Amino acid sequence: MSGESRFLGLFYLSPYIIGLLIFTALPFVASLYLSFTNYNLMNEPIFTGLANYIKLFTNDRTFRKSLWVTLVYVFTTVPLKLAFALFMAVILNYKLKFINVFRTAYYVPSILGGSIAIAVLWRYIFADVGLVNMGLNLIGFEPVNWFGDPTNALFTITLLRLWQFGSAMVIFLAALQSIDRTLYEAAAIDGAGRWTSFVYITLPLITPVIFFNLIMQMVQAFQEFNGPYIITQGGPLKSTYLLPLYIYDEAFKRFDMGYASAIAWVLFVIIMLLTLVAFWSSRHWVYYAGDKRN
Amino acid sequence: MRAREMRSHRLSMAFRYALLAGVGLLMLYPLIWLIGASFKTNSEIFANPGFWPENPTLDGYIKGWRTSTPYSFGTFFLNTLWIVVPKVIGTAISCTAVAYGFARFEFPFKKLLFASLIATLLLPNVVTRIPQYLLFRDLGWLDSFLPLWVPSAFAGDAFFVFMLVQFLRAIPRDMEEAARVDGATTWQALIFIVVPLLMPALISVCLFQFMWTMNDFLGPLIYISSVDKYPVSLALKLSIDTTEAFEWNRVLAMSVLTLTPALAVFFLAQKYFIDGISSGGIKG
Amino acid sequence: MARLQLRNLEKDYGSFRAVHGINLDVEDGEFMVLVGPSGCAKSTTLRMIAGLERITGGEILIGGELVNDKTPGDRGISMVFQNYALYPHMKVRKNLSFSMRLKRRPATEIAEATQHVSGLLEIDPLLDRLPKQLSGGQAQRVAVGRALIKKPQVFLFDEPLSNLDAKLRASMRVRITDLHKRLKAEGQQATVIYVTHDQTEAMTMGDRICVMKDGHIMQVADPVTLYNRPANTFVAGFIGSPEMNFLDGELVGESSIRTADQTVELGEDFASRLSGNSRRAVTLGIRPQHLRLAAAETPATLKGKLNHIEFMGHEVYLYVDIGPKRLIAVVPSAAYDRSALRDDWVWLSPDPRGVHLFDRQTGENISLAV
Amino acid sequence: MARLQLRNLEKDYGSFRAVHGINLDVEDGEFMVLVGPSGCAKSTTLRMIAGLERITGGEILIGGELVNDKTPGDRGISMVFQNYALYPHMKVRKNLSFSMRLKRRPATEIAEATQHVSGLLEIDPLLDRLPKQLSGGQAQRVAVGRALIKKPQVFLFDEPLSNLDAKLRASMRVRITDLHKRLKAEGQQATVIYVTHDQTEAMTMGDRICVMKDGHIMQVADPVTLYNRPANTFVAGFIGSPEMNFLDGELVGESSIRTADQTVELGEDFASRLSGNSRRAVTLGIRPQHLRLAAAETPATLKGKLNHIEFMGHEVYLYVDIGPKRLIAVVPSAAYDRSALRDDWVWLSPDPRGVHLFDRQTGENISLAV
Amino acid sequence: ADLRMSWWGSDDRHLATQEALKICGGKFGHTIAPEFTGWTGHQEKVATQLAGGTEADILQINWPWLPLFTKNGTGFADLYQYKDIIDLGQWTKADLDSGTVKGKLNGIPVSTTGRVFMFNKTTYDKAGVPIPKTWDELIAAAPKMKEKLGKDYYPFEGAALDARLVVILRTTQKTGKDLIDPATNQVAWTEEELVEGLEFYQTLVDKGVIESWKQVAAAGNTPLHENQKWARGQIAGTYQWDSTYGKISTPMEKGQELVPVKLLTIDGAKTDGVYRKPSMLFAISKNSKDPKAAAQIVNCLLNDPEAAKVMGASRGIPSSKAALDILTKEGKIKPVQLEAYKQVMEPTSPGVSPLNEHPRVTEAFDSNFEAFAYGQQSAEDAAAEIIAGINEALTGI
Ligand SMILES: Nc1ncnc2c1ncn2[C@@H]1O[C@H](COP(=O)(O)OP(=O)(O)OP(=O)(O)O)[C@@H](O)[C@H]1O
Ligand SMILES: Nc1ncnc2c1ncn2[C@@H]1O[C@H](COP(=O)(O)OP(=O)(O)OP(=O)(O)O)[C@@H](O)[C@H]1O
Ligand SMILES: [Mg+2]
Ligand SMILES: [Mg+2]
Repeated sequence: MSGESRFLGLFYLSPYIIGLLIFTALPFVASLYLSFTNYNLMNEPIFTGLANYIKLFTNDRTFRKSLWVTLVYVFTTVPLKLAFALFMAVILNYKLKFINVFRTAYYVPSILGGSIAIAVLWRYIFADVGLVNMGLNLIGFEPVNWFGDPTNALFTITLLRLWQFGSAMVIFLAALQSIDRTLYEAAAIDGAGRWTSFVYITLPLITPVIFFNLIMQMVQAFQEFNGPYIITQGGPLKSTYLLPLYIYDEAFKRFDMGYASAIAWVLFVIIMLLTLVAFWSSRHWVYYAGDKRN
Repeated sequence: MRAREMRSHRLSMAFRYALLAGVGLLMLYPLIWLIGASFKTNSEIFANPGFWPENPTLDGYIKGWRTSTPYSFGTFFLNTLWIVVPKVIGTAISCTAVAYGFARFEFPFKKLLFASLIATLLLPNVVTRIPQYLLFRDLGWLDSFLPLWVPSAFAGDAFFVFMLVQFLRAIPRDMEEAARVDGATTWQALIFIVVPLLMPALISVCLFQFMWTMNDFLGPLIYISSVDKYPVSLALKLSIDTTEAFEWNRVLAMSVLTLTPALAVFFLAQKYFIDGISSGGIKG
Repeated sequence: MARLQLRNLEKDYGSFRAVHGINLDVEDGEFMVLVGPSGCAKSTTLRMIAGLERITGGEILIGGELVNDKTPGDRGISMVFQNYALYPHMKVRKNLSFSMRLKRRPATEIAEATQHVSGLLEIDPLLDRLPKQLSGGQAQRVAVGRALIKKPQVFLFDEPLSNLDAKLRASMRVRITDLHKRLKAEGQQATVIYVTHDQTEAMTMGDRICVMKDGHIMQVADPVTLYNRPANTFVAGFIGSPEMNFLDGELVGESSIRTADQTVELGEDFASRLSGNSRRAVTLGIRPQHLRLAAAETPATLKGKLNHIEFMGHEVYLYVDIGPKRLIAVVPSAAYDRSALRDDWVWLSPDPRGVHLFDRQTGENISLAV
Repeated sequence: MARLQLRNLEKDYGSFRAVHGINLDVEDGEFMVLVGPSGCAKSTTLRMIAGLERITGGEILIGGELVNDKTPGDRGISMVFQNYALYPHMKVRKNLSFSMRLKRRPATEIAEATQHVSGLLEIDPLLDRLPKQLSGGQAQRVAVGRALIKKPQVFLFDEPLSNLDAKLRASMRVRITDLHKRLKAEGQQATVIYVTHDQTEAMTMGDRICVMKDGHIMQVADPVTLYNRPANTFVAGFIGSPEMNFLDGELVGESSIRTADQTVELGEDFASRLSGNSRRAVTLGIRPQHLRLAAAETPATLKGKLNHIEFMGHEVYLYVDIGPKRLIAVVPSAAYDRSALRDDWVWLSPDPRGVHLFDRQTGENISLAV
Repeated sequence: ADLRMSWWGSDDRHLATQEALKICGGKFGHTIAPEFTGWTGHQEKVATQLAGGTEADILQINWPWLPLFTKNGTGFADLYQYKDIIDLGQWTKADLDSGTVKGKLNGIPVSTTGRVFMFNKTTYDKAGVPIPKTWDELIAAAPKMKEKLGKDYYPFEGAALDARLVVILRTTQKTGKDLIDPATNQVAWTEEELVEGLEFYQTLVDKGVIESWKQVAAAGNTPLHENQKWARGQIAGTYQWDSTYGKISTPMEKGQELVPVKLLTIDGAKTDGVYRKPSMLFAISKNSKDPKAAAQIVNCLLNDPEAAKVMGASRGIPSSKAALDILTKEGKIKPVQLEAYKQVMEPTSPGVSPLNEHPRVTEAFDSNFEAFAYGQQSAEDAAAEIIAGINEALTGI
């Protein structure tokens, strides 16, 4: 549109820019600096150059294990959760009686998010003699060692996060609401069934939001802390010792803030790279109706 | 409607409801357990895994409400309110404006600024916590609610900004253009056209911010030290010690109370997802 | 077989009844045009036929089969929407081929069909654009293309040409009728329901025309009948451009009508058409093309004041005030010699064959006998 | 003062140049109609004038003032969008009054203006509906109302009437011109730029008409001139309905033209119009209305085979094949006595006053002298 | 003066402390703003505040925090400087030493805690097994109990921390040395000694005395007080802090009786090996504006009869003689609590270094121990890595 100053956009961004300068930038840069120091919180940080990073890459088995576990976790949880949240959003998008009751019910796990009851409950459900195994038993399956077996424990955390699909679902739901109904009509006439119009109309039109959820779920998965913290504490055998847990332990259990910062910055770079890849790829699959016409 | 259609329609409806209810129960299980347990006596809570209390008691609620502080739980609710309300309002306003700026305008350094926005999402905040604390100490904001909501009022929650940007970019510009021709400034177009069209997303933003702030434990823990300023998230964990016995049923009872506003708000926000204003509402 | 039958079709929007139990039979291969004022429920009717709008009451049969319960995709129809409803995220090419891709036709067949249709509609250069990069008319052509490519049993068109320029509209008109005829010739009977506001389209394209008003059908007939023998004032006024002139009047004697303080004599031929009708309170209807400038006053003329002259290329529109009423007369440019000018008194002579009498209460045409 | 001037206006969409440096002056209070084939950049031009589309090159002046950098709201314009762009979340009433509410007019004034406009457009019963509850035509009327209520200096209309039925369109046409005149009479000069595909609208409404093609202006003139003295084949073909007939031919002698193996003699009057032009390769253009059925062959007739007859109420369209070319002739129903039928040989006599000659290369009209 | 005091705890402690603060404040004309939370997050909070120099004047700190927060003894005010104000005579030298870092008294022990054995008398009675006095009796109890009551009955439990402390106890008893030699700041045990300790743990598992580490994990590492098997008496013994008696006995089903008993023994033990430590300390911030006032309050809270009465046993049985006296006199301590306390205070011990609980040390121990318990490492390898790991950690500290 013409007539606007080139800087009008910056005016709308001003809260962000001010906030960035005052509240965000400094701690951000400070943590980067700290990653080059030895800092135990009680004393002034001591600059140690690349020492932290060298140790990290050459002499830290825990880091390697933790990074691997984190990657496995991210690459299983993100797709599963996205698919599940989208599936539920589509189902809950029907105009049914009491749909709002159902939606609320499905959001409950997310509301319970930080509640102390979660750890207790999750144990009830996935313990060796818990509900899930009782159920499996009923339909004739062997019970699964959900927490005790290092190969399963991580997936149990994944299940917890799947169960808390509410936020992603709500975002999908909001996106589904903004799709023009006539497009479904056109598709119906073109012979599309429910599934095909979902694939060809719904999915492409909510790609901006799928993309958003993808990025956010990825970021959140990379920063997953609460799940393993309250349920497995990283065990058994560090099989759920995700990097954020490691960072936290280094920072607030072992008080090596410098080293924690270094791990965090390595993690930052990894997420950044993946995010860049995602943004780059989005040009090919995300459709923005509201962007400039050319 | 024909009888056959009626019947198959009813069948598919019944199936849908059954499915929804079945899965819904799975989702609700913890809440039901929680509510049940909050009426149990302490010794029963872990001995009896069922929902139904053997000797239902209101003890948890009565004693839990009193708390081990000079204040009742009501005070903590009010404190939470004083954090949540400004934070949600501030977030909604600032994030909408910033998202609008990103989605609808071209300006110098746009890419860089957007990258900075995303970048702030990516760094685990464990390692920025101390520097941030020192910052607020120097601002003299410790032991006040300011550190808890002021950054949000400056669009500090990149998550929401990014989310609104994505939604905005999916909304066609026609209506805004019409408004501009009608004499609206960009600001007015934002308020009168964009905001209503963005409502479902905006409601989600408010909802999330509300829930997350209600649940936020670490922020208040670090920044609030006076007991009379504690929000519920802190108050809930006030009596949980590793070695000392504590009254589970009080904790659970208060947890139930804490969840109620979130549930109510979510339930009420429903209609914005149902009657969401569709961006292409005109048919021929 | 693609005969289309509507039986007591009804549609309510909440408490507002949009369609009042209409009945309509469209023969296999027939080209039916739906016309009527804005809001008269043309689109609603079309949408019900397509299966996009739930039917409040009545039945729809396609090829003799009840389709009330069928999905739009199963009805063997295709539709062009009034607002195009192009898939905004697909390039034009994909928009066109969507229905074929759904049916998993071979790629070559799809490419061929796309090529064919885009050539037909002159949109080949646009195949790789997104809908938002199209002009209004281009978008509409893509929408038409999307319907054509399906080769359905029944075509539904909702004002498909309204955004096209006259030239393109004319050629599209011919192409659509051609296509229709070609399909017919190939034995692939395609029934068409075509909503339009354009008189020319209605008159030239339709085998029959269905005139609607407020959710009721006013008359269904072939174009010539509709034009020459409108069933009521509504149809008479709606069909023909400029609109038919209406004058309230009274039948005096066999063939004389008194209106606006003048009496005009229409002759015996006219009287015979009335066949025994002796009602007095009538509405007189004369098409503008049936009024001529007379050189002088006769019993068969109406006197009026020339208010306004519009030059229309080959024709001239004369606006003449007869008492409080304004009539329009359309005369060939050649016949208008510019002798009469604004504010002059002129005499108009109606062609008796083009004069209609309507019951003033019911609006029914009472001059249709013979 | 609301004179509108476009100076070398250009617009690129990426590498595609949509507008090629056009120049146009619209006088204060003038009613300018923009016509041209679909995709010729009418909407783009309008959007640039409105300030919705950034200008790639050139200048726009409104009231003598450069507005390149002004916001749409500051240009004193109002616009009716081709796709309506109604605010989907506001009832019709709010849609109409939005601009006034922005200006904080008193409530009574707003109510009055809304009442007035909705009465004018016959949308009073719809005031409390949401846009999605409107029919296509109703939505379009609301869009028009939204523009009218602003009483701006410059009106921009992008095909405002294309979805209306003939009757409503006719009355809207009159209303818009009336409004324009009334404003003019009240000293409130309103300049109008009006995009349309409808010939009738273009011819009856415009003080002048601007014909565009592929982002170029082909001719700007008043309707009569445009019709009678088209500057080139494009304008000649675009204006007038049905389209002018074109035949490739050669000038033989003073006033004879050889085409399709026949020679037709056009008389001295015609020869004088050519004034010294002696180029041989020409395109002959004759409007369908300027062709008559002749009773017998003369030097001034063309022989052809009657292929197709269309009855159009008051007129009859005859499609006649002359060699490989098909011509259309429009004759009054009265003049067509049904003696000639399909596949008969007929003779057409062109009216020399209605015959144009165009340079076959450039398309320029070479018969405009005098 | 206006002071702040921070602590963690449960409801009882909160109420008692607030009240005591009012009393002490009143006595000296100070106002003390209480800042208390539950255990969760308290360490982060204190750490953050320490980093920012904004900690409360009086802090309740955890004993293992000493090497973290005050490595050189300069992290908190040196309380010896206020010995005029605080009556240090109420503590034993050993108590004061445990709060001293590099010659500076960084915190005064509030109470002492230690690990004791507690058995579910009801279950043992039902199984017809006497409550064990030696490790051998404990091991012998397993088959009998299983035979009598069922396969899922265990006379004892231990995984993670509990298992580590069992291994440490057993090895200490055998060697007479604590895990860490305070003189050299290195692991005091030889590899063979540790191997034996690890293998002893494995014996307990193999003999069905305790559930295996994996089994415990499979149940979700449920803490005892939330563990149904515990509540029902299927797990009939544990080795816990004496102070948790109330917490773990509460959820037990009606009629079950939990008794604290003497440390289990072995033949040829060099020491009882009790794991005893100050449960928490009171410290004064080095940034306090009025450390004297803070000292007055600390003294009052710990030694003043009136305050002590109010505080009761909300922080365990007080280390201050004066306080202990008044509580005993007033009968404010429950007999079982006293009994457990006796089990902590009476036995001998080589003295426990706070480094035992240094997070890097526990990390080195636990991760290898776990690998061993999961059968992924031999006892020898595990022992070698534990020792190497701890030594490395200790040199870094
Ligand atoms: N969703 C709706 N809710 C209420 N009324 C509606 C709804 N949709 C359409 N209508 C009304 O039903 C009537 C018929 O609408 P319809 O769209 O069929 O008209 P139409 O004949 O296609 O008109 P047009 O020529 O203007 O497109 C109109 O009065 C319209 O306002
Ligand atoms: N965003 C865009 N990107 C690329 N090309 C565009 C874009 N918008 C419009 N065009 C092209 O610019 C040309 C002019 O478009 P415009 O919409 O101005 O045409 P128009 O004259 O209004 O046509 P119509 O009568 O069909 O509405 C068309 O060829 C169109 O395809
Ligand atoms: Mg319609
Ligand atoms: Mg256009």
